Amino acid sequence: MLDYIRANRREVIAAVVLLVLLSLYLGTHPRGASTYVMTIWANQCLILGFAAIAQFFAVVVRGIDLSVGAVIALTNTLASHLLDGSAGAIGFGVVAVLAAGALCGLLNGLIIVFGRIQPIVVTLATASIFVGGALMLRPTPGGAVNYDLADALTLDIAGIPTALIISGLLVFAFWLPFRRTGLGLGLYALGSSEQAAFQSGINTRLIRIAAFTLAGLFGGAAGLYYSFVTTTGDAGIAANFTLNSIAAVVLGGVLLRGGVGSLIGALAGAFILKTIASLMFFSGIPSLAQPLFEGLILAAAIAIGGADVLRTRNRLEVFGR
Amino acid sequence: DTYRPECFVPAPETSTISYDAKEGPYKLAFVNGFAGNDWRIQAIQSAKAWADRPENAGKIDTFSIVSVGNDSAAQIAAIDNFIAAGYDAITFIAVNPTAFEPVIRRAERAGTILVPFDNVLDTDKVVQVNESQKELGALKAQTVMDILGGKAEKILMVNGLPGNATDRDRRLGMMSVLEKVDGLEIVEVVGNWDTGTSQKVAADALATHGQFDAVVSQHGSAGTINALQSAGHPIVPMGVDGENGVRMLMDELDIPGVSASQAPAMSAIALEAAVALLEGNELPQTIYLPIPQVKADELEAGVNYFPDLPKSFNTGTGYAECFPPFSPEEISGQNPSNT
Amino acid sequence: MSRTITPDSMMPYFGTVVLILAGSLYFPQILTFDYLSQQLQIAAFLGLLATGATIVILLGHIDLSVPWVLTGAAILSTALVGSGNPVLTALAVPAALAFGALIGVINGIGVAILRIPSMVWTLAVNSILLGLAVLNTGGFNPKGEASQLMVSLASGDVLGLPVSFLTWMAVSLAIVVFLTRTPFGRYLRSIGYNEKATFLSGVSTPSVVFAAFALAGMCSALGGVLLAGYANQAYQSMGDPFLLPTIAAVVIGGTSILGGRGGLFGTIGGALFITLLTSILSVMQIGDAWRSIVFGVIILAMLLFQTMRKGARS
Amino acid sequence: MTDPDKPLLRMQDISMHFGATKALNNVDFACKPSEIHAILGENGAGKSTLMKLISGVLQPTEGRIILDGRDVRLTTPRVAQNHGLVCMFQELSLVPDLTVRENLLLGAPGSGLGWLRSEALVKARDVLDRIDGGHIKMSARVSDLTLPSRQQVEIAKALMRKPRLLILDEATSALNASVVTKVFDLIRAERDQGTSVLFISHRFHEIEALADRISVFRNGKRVETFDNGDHSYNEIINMMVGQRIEELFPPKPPARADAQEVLKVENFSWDGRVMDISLTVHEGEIVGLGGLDGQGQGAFLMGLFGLLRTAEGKVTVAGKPVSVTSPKAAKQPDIALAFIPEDRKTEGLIQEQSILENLQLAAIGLKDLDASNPGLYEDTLERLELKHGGLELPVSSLSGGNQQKVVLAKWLALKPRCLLLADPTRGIDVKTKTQIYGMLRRLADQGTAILLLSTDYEELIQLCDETHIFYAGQLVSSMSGEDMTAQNIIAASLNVSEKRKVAHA
Ligand SMILES: Nc1ncnc2c1ncn2[C@@H]1O[C@H](COP(=O)(O)OP(=O)(O)OP(=O)(O)O)[C@@H](O)[C@H]1O
Ligand SMILES: Nc1ncnc2c1ncn2[C@@H]1O[C@H](COP(=O)(O)OP(=O)(O)OP(=O)(O)O)[C@@H](O)[C@H]1O
Ligand SMILES: [Mg+2]
Ligand SMILES: [Mg+2]
Repeated sequence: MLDYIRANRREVIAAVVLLVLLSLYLGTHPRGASTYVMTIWANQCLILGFAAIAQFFAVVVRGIDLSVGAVIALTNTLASHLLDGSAGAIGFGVVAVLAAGALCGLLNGLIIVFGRIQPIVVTLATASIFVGGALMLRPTPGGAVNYDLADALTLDIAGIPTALIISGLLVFAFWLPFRRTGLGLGLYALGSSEQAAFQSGINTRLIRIAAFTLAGLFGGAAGLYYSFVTTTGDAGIAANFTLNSIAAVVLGGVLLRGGVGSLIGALAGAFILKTIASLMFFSGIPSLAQPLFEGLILAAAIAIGGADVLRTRNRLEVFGR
Repeated sequence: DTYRPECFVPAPETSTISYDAKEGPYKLAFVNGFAGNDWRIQAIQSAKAWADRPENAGKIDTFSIVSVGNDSAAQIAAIDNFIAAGYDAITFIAVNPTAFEPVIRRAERAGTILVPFDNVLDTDKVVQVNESQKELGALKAQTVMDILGGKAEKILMVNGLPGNATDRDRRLGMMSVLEKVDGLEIVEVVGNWDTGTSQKVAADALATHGQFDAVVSQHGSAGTINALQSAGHPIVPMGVDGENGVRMLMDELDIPGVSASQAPAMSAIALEAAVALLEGNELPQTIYLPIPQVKADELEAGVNYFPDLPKSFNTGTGYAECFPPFSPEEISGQNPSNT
Repeated sequence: MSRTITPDSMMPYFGTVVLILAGSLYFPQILTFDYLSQQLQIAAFLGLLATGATIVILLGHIDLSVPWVLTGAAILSTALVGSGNPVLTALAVPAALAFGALIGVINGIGVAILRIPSMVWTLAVNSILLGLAVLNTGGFNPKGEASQLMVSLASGDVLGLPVSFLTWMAVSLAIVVFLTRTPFGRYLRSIGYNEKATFLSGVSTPSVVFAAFALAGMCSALGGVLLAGYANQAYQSMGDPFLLPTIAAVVIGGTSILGGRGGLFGTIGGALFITLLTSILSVMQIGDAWRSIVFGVIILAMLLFQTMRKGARS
Repeated sequence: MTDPDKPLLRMQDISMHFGATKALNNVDFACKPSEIHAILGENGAGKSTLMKLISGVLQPTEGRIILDGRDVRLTTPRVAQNHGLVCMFQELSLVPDLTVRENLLLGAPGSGLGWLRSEALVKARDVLDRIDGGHIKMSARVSDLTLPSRQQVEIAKALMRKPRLLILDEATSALNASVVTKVFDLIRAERDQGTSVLFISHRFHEIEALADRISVFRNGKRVETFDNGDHSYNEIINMMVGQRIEELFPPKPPARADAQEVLKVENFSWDGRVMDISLTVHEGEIVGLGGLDGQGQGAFLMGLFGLLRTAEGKVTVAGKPVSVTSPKAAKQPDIALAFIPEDRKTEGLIQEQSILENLQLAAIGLKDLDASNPGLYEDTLERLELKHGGLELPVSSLSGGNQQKVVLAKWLALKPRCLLLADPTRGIDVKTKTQIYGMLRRLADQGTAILLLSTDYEELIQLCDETHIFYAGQLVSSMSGEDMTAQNIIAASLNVSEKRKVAHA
């Protein structure tokens, strides 16, 4: 147990911070820990959660994806065209939206690998392209999403918020098995040491492309879930998500230098970030002081992860690799 | 007849809405979107100023304000939270006009009254407070065309933030007037509702298109005027927004035209409407507030603009038809009872 | 200095020339002195920010607090001028620069001492600054305006050349000298490549990081002062539109986002290119969607061209 | 298939050029089945490059690679591994953030992007156990392992892939003698089962003990291939360096009675990992620090250089007590310490920068020193005969030995009073070693205090005037003169020394 905590220290810190913040939130909420309150909370957490997972896949291979928000905007606007009508049409729509996200990621990956350009720079440029696409699909916000489907995915099942069930599925049905595949391992290897991965016989190009495709796919999932929560399409949502997704993965213990962290951490980081924002609702902090407090709590939460450094005895250790 | 129609002016062909009266005092909330721009800050301040006025303070049990950023999912969550916490009415500036159907249903079930304003919703199920954006656009365009005697060759139009419904409507309002002018060339640039950006794009337009007969602009018009000045452009009629700095420039430079704005004090009217509804009054579903406008020759320091206040201050401190406009001191929260 | 003029850093200059020529096919006015000097004036704002960003990127970091350092400096300087007190008015610009330096040092502390990735620490600092600005405006509403100095810095001209451009060039030159003639410049690049080895060579790397972020903060603050002078006022979120173009200008100028390689010469070209591209897309009145797409595609094309050129050579 | 005369692998007319550098020039090379074939050569002779060609990391500029009589194109390590060509690289191919198990599974045969198959782990575990790696846990993170443990894992990883041709490129450089013996047994066993082995080492006695045949490389060419035993040590050295090397180690001068104390350390402790170390270096002395890897001797050197927080103890340089809190403080003229870190590639040098920039990095910013004056470095570089294509080229264009010369020159420019060296000759060829030894001796004669950490006991015996052996953070034994024998050093390293037992009794 202690070994486990030590090995996954970052995730454990993230989980503790999340629990503290969540109990603060529920403690200040007049309604307390009810299904309704938990559902509201979980829904918006999960959107950022998907975005953070998208960012995680880019970061774990030592990249950064500045197009996460743009992919969300693009897929959200696409969803607002495709998620209404017959069951068949909606089913196709869901697949098409996810595929569109994956395609954006694939494009990023191909340019990064074959253009040999830094991911952060590539995605800075493609973000602009994707936002353009989103604006084309939805010059102004609008469109509709089937309410029944939206309700099914954003309310609760037997008192448990659907968003939490989805989060659980992501962890247990997707992530834990995925981590035991060659691809899952390859992502970490690539991010931790590209040379070692290459010399071990890993197809580093393929893995990097796959990582960015996964990033796109989860960006698409974020866009899709955003569509369910808001039942509409909006091209203007890109900017926030990108930076928040980066903050979220860092809060969740994912190292920006690659190779360390997990999808669980990314999810936890996203939940932390959204819980910080939710804290403001019933905190009683004067409205004009709220943004400052949000900023301060964010800085503090980030600094907790960094506090480790002050304990290192060897000055060289802080440099990492 | 609806309640206080001089203030809560019905939009053309709108329906009416009323709810069962509730006993006060009420729990009210204002859910803002982004906080980091002057207009929004002033809207928050206006809402607080309204709540601090003695005639309103007595009706209020709790008044909460939160800002959630440009994320409609977060805004939905905030509204849901206040519904869950048993608030009586929630006003908000919608981040996205079409995202609130499910929330409206949940509010209805919980008996919470929603009053969106400024960025309103594409719905007829709740009372919403706004100025007619199309009218606002049309007013500016019409005024300058009137000054020009209905004839013009080239006009500069500085638009707002792309992808935004308010921007769309204001532009459509302007176009509805300008399209009818024969042979008019309309040069459109995107100013993002931002003084610096407006100034840049206007400067570029001036450098490449030469002279214009008139200018119509959305928020950020001071930049447009600066650009005209530094390009040595002659004074032409302008339809501009209502920031303090714009009115100062207009008066100083004798620019003919009109300054018409979306007033941040609208946040107070929304609260007023929410309370009216809670008290059982009937209101129009869509309320079009009278557009606060000042023609160039009516500009007067200390009355409709304030040389002692920042240029980014929004002169729309209230709607005289509804209640006495706030004094700048009230808005800046200089009074001690300030939460 | 000669080392900073690499083929990569020449790219944006070629791009700029191509843009001007291609643009002039649609608008002959683009070739006029007025239009071009106006672009120089406007490019100075982005250019100053990009100058600061270059320093930080050479160091191997990134500064996402640019928008609200800019806004904060603008609010601070205009508030001081707005006080009407001549002493405070005279202090407006130095105070804004000091503010930028202070925030830079705070950025540096998070990055160099707490070892928090600059990408998130500066982001957090940015939101704290936003919070302060919101709180501050709510508090007392200073009457703000730009001083004569600020206005002439932003909008004046000398012999037909915009003062803002000359200021930008002067700042760039000063920093280039600083980077090439003092150990600081060498330390900066060395840290960008390999911080550990630099530290082991007996360099106080934290002080270099502080100084770099402080310099960058001062550049952002100066950008804010100029922008406030240009618009003759400060307003909230005046910096937000600058964040991503700033980074784009630096990388188009051939500076490696990983640190170490690159220089200010390329950044100047990058800022000119981005400014001109934005301007031409704007005056061509292309729809918003296409404007965004074309912008992305052109930047991508420039970057691909740079790597292809290298690929072809080796 | 196993016709002993038909080579398993043949390289024909192989050339490999990196820009202007001709790492390999028209090399013909063959490796027979079931043989242990040692490759010898100076630093930069092209050994690693050849191995990288065989293992698919690099593709030759020219030439053919023939496996089992058929031409093959080894485009990636994956392809090479599928052919049974497995390499244990000089720069380890372990991923630091993954666990041992995950590293072993990474790219293991049979597991693509899909489900990982862990059957082969049994073999890896067995190999680890057989080479004294029993203590290495499958769940340990590689970055937490010591360098020797990592090399053990690397060996297991290579053998787990059932190689037909196994390449060991300085694979045992960090292992101690007893483990090396076991590794050799294992390699012989593999050979006996039909595996061919290519073996690169700079430790001559290892080659003597293991190799069946030997190929010597020089300047990108194969000089000769012969059976082990056909040539004497001296002949082989001459083949390698193309000239005669008379003496590897410079003669030790007699101890001077009046020698001043240059560096004195008293009761140095840190974090429970270095305990109560006291030692003195006199003028003209080279003092060695020995012991198994990671016994605190490395940390001790770092501590002297101001790299350890909370270090305690008293340090006196040239009679003045000093307090060193950072490398910057350490290099100031009033203290004048210099530290040559163990990992020259990432700690000693900035690979992307030019040789000249690297040379200047420590000197710039120091008062009374003009870093841009080439005279500061010239002397050292000439003495060490730095081989380079121009000082403005990136330092990464140099081979390891030449990189080490740059690190030395960079610090010697500061005229340090005291030189701390962490295993400066690891992986360095004979000739370069000679030059470095000569250099160190000269510096000592000129009054520089030299503390030399080494894993090579030859070095301690032949070069040092006094040697201190570390065990578990403590200084367990100090010896000088006649006492310094291989037996004594090894015994002290394992903390079974006679002296110590006596002391305890
Ligand atoms: N990727 C590369 N780029 C440029 N030059 C290289 C590269 N790899 C090797 N070289 C050069 O090729 C030559 C041969 O290097 P190689 O690594 O094969 O030497 P080596 O015999 O393994 O030396 P050592 O004994 O130090 O391991 C050296 O001069 C080296 O500088
Ligand atoms: N992929 C590469 N890119 C650039 N340079 C390389 C590359 N691979 C090797 N080199 C350089 O080639 C040179 C020789 O390589 P090699 O790894 O054999 O060095 P070495 O002499 O064996 O080092 P050491 O003595 O530390 O073992 C080194 O300077 C190395 O940095
Ligand atoms: Mg080698
Ligand atoms: Mg070597």
